[in-house]
Amino acid sequence: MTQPGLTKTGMIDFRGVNKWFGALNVLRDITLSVEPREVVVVCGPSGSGKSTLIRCINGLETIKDGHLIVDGQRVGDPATNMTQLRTEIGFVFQSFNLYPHKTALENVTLAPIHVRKIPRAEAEQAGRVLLAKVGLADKVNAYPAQLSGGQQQRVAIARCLGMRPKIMLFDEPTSALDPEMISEVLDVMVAVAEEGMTMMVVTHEMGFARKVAQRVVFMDAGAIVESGTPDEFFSHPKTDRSRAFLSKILRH
Amino acid sequence: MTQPGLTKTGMIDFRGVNKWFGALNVLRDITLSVEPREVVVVCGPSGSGKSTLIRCINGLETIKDGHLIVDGQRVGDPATNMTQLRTEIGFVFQSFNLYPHKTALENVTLAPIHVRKIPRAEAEQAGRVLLAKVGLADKVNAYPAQLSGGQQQRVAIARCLGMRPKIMLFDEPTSALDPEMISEVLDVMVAVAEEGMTMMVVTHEMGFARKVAQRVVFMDAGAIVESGTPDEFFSHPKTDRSRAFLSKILRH
Amino acid sequence: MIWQQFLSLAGSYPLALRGLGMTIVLSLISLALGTLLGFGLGILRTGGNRLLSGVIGAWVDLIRGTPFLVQIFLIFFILPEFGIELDAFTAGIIALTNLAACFICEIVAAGIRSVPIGQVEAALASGLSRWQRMHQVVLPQAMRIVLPPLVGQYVLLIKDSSVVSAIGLTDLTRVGWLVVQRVPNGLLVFFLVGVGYFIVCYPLIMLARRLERRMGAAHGEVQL
Amino acid sequence: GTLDEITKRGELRVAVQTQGPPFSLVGANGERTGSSVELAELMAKEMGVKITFLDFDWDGLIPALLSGKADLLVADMTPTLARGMKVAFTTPYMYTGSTVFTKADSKFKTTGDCKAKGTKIAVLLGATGEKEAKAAFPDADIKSYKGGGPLLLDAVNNGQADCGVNDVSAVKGQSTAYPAGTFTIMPDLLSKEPLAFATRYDEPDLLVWMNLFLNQVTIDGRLQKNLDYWVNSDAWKKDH
Amino acid sequence: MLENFSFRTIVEYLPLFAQGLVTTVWLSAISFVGALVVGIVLCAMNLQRGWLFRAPAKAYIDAVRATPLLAQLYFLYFGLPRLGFVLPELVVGILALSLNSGAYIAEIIRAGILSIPRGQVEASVASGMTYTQRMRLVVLPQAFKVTIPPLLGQAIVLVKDSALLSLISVAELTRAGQLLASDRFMPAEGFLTIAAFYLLLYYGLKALAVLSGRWLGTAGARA
Ligand SMILES: Nc1ncnc2c1ncn2[C@@H]1O[C@H](COP(=O)(O)OP(=O)(O)OP(=O)(O)O)[C@@H](O)[C@H]1O
Ligand SMILES: Nc1ncnc2c1ncn2[C@@H]1O[C@H](COP(=O)(O)OP(=O)(O)OP(=O)(O)O)[C@@H](O)[C@H]1O
Ligand SMILES: [Mg+2]
Ligand SMILES: [Mg+2]
Repeated sequence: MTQPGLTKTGMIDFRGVNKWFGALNVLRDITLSVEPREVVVVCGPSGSGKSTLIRCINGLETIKDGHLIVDGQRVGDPATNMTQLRTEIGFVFQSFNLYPHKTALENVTLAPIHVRKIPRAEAEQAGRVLLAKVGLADKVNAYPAQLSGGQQQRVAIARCLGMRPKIMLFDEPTSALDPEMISEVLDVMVAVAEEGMTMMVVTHEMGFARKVAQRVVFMDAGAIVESGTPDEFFSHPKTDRSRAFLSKILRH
Repeated sequence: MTQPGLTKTGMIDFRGVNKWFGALNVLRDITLSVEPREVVVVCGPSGSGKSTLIRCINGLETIKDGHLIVDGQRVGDPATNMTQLRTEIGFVFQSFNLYPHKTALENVTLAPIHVRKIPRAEAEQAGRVLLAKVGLADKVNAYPAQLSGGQQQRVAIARCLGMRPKIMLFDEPTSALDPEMISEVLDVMVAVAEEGMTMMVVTHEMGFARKVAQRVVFMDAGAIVESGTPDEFFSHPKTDRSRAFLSKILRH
Repeated sequence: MIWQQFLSLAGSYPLALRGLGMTIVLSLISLALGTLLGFGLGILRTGGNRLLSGVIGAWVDLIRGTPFLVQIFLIFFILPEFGIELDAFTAGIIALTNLAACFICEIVAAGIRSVPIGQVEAALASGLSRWQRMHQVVLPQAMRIVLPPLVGQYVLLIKDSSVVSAIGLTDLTRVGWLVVQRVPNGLLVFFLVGVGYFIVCYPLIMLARRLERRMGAAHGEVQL
Repeated sequence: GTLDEITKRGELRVAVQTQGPPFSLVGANGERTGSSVELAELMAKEMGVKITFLDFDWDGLIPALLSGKADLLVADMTPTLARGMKVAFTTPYMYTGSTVFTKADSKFKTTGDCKAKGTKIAVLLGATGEKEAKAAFPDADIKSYKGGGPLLLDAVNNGQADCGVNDVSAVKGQSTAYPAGTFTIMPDLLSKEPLAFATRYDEPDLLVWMNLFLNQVTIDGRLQKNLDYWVNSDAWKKDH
Repeated sequence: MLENFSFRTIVEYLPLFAQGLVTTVWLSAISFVGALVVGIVLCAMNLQRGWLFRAPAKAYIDAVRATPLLAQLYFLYFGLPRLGFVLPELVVGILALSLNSGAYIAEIIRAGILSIPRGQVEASVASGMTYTQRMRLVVLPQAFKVTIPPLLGQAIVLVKDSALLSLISVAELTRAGQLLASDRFMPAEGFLTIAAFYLLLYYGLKALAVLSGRWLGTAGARA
């Protein structure tokens, strides 16, 4: 296994993390450090614990033992203000989870106004700029139901960027999309990565991984089985399990 | 356009079919004939009318004008017994649509027992064989909720085969699946095609199209824009629209 | 004084039991009939026949929109003018069955509408007939949505059955009215009447809760 | 005629309201009894048929009669002229009147006291007491209750009303359920009102017969015996 | 009873019916507002994690649902004076209706809140909102939409239940019909007239439900 050293602290730092759902050990002894400005792609078969892994980072799941340090703060420690820490972390869901009763712009400005306490006018100004950046300048006042899946996901990304987070987490952001909409979302993600955001992305889009990831992490049955640069991983997978997995998803 | 002649009758025969949803002309003057044992792949951007096209074949949608002749019977004609005709046509949905309150075996045997009036024991015997054929011999008594997406879709295919249909229709059968499950479903579909089934498949899985399709039909805005062998279509798309579409879905 | 009233009340237990029995019998019969009828109406309501659905809808509105007491009066006192002579028990059963059917019709219709359209299409595509689709595919799934509110509605209907005392049936509520003439303590008497209903209704409420929880668990409730 | 029907049917159907002692009540053992009830039973006996009681709320009495569910009404009903437009009353068989009662220790000692503005007076909905209270206490706050005389006593006893107005016989009969001395019953009557039975105008034969019956029982003293037992004394208390 | 049906008498009594209708409307309206308050409080208690708040709320809701309104009304009407509270009938009536409907409304609101997809809550958690912000900005506005139809259903029930207040001498709509029935011995006229008025209220509330649905539909999401 090729996790970076345990001594220095990255932006996201798993140290011997375990998590159970009932009797099921969904995260097994995870040790993984993500540097600032690094883009890490997580892949692996369904049920291997990818979502659980990144959901732990902003405390959507709680961990049983081990340490998880994010931006210098220990997740789950009573002394850590999780609400505060979460404002530094953007999370993009597979199912978008836009607020259906708010327009695109309102979705983007809601948290900045109420959490960051930015004046409304300023937040809206910034929100318009962000929506323009993800290519939705003309959809500012549309409700989620009036947008295609790809457009919704781009609003969701803008919503996260609106908080000016230090970290962005993506949980299969394109797997609920029609094929032709996938690229419009990936383009936005590439742009975000190129601006130097620290990112962890659960995805099977290998084109994206090749293009922007510094590292690919392969999980199976709750454990990190392999990790390396995209080239290493795709061309020379080291374990049988990763080979089998790659053969399945690359074949068609 | 390269539709086969209008005079001879194929297994599925669209002749100048139009369909409206309100003011929206979702099928425009469709003329298309599918021969027995032919496998036709339908692709095109979202909203182009692909689903509507194949849903017309078994009367899930009704057509406004033009003729649609399936297995020698005119769809929508009062003289045609649609319930009877539907038993000759299997339909596989993107969202599986298994009956959640029935086991895999019960899903497969329901229609044979109640529609074909096959004795239960015989139907169950046949059902087991079918489930084994799609690789689910050990999931006979599992409920849909206990199966992965790929397993559910394979049960759905077995459910159609149980009726011994002459035609199988597939509406994006793999687009709701995790990437590693796609191939297990495609494998089953390939096997069905190789046994000589007449098939129309809406899909963006170009590997599948290349492997078994005799023809690829490209739709846009309700019309058939292009149609040809997979090699012709993928290597030398003739229209701008098909080129733009292919560039989007093949890029990542 | 209270103690003496209490003793006097305790002495009336045969009457109270008779009242409770009447409430239970009335409810049982009319809920059973109402459920059957309600399911039938609910299926027709969603059956695609616009006219039939409209007529059923209008009837349900009429019944839901008017006081039950008036409905009972009409059935018991006005129907005889059209040559339909009913005894109080039958009239009560008919009125309550009709009321139950109307409420249950709406619950069943909502349940049927909640079954994903894809299920119906799958059944249609495999050539199942109308009745087979309903019987094999739609209703079993609708039941999950229907059951909790159905049981909840039963509780409401059992309580509504007290209105039939207006046409002279000695149910639990009426026993309260009779007894309070002799033991003039409204608080005590109607508290005990309340206890009587509680004994009948509470198990049903528990059942509704359990059904709801089972559904909720299956659907993954949101955690706040 | 109706009488022939009753004979043929072998059953007299009588609508009653269980409004409390002494006229109509359900005894400790669940048996239906009271002054009016016994008179009705006597009627059936004289007709030579059996009796069926139909028990309704006040709301149900008139519809029961008008719809033919019952042959006659036996309730302590005052034959007002307005009501007489709809149903046929017999000649009155007794006279009573509305009286005022209060809680023994209250500041309302006389009927006059109750005339004060804002006095809360409990009456029975639709009963003649309601009309009379409105006339006698124009400044008072009249509250109409449903469900029978005993609830008026309960309301006054609980303090929801300062005084009650109801038929004097009813008040006397019903107050015995409380310890002696709970209520002050004013000696003066607000009015003198007759009580009568009712039937339909399309049953003239029955009406004539009922009047004849009342005549007979007055003459042979059976009516007086009934009233002495139920209305003019507490004698019934030890039996029921 | 119908062949002599007297519209004239109904017209004569119309002012009384009108008064009764007005009373029914405003006392139902006040009771409904009260019931909303009771329901929100109960629901908030019921959604707490600790049993300290949950248990009493659950017990209350069950007790109310399992017993008839009549018993509850008398419990208050005859019971409160024993504790030294002699309240006017109207107040007792409104209190009883509020406390009764509140229990049902608590369940309606809870169902509405629980119907909000989990992802909505997670999205708001992930963007750093506090519990109250989540509730106020994300959950309640969406739950509100879901609860409107059942709340109006409960309003209809409440309007019809308010007829029971005639028992404790509140002069509402049903009472007007009873008066006509007992003064003039015209029950058919009395009861059919109140039925017509209740039906009017019912259709009014139903129209409101349709309108509010349309209004919410355009103002909010159609998802
Ligand atoms: N709330 C939960 N309760 C119990 N088990 C859970 C829960 N959430 C996830 N699991 C289980 O934990 C394991 C890991 O789940 P997780 O969602 O992290 O997998 P994944 O790798 O993201 O899979 P997918 O590709 O399907 O999203 C699975 O076996 C799953 O069934
Ligand atoms: N029931 C309906 N009522 C109104 N419009 C409809 C209906 N069903 C489909 N449409 C519209 O008809 C057009 C064609 O829809 P269809 O589902 O056939 O497209 P598709 O090519 O299958 O798209 P996708 O790839 O998204 O499944 C779309 O514009 C769609 O919005
Ligand atoms: Mg996942
Ligand atoms: Mg489609």
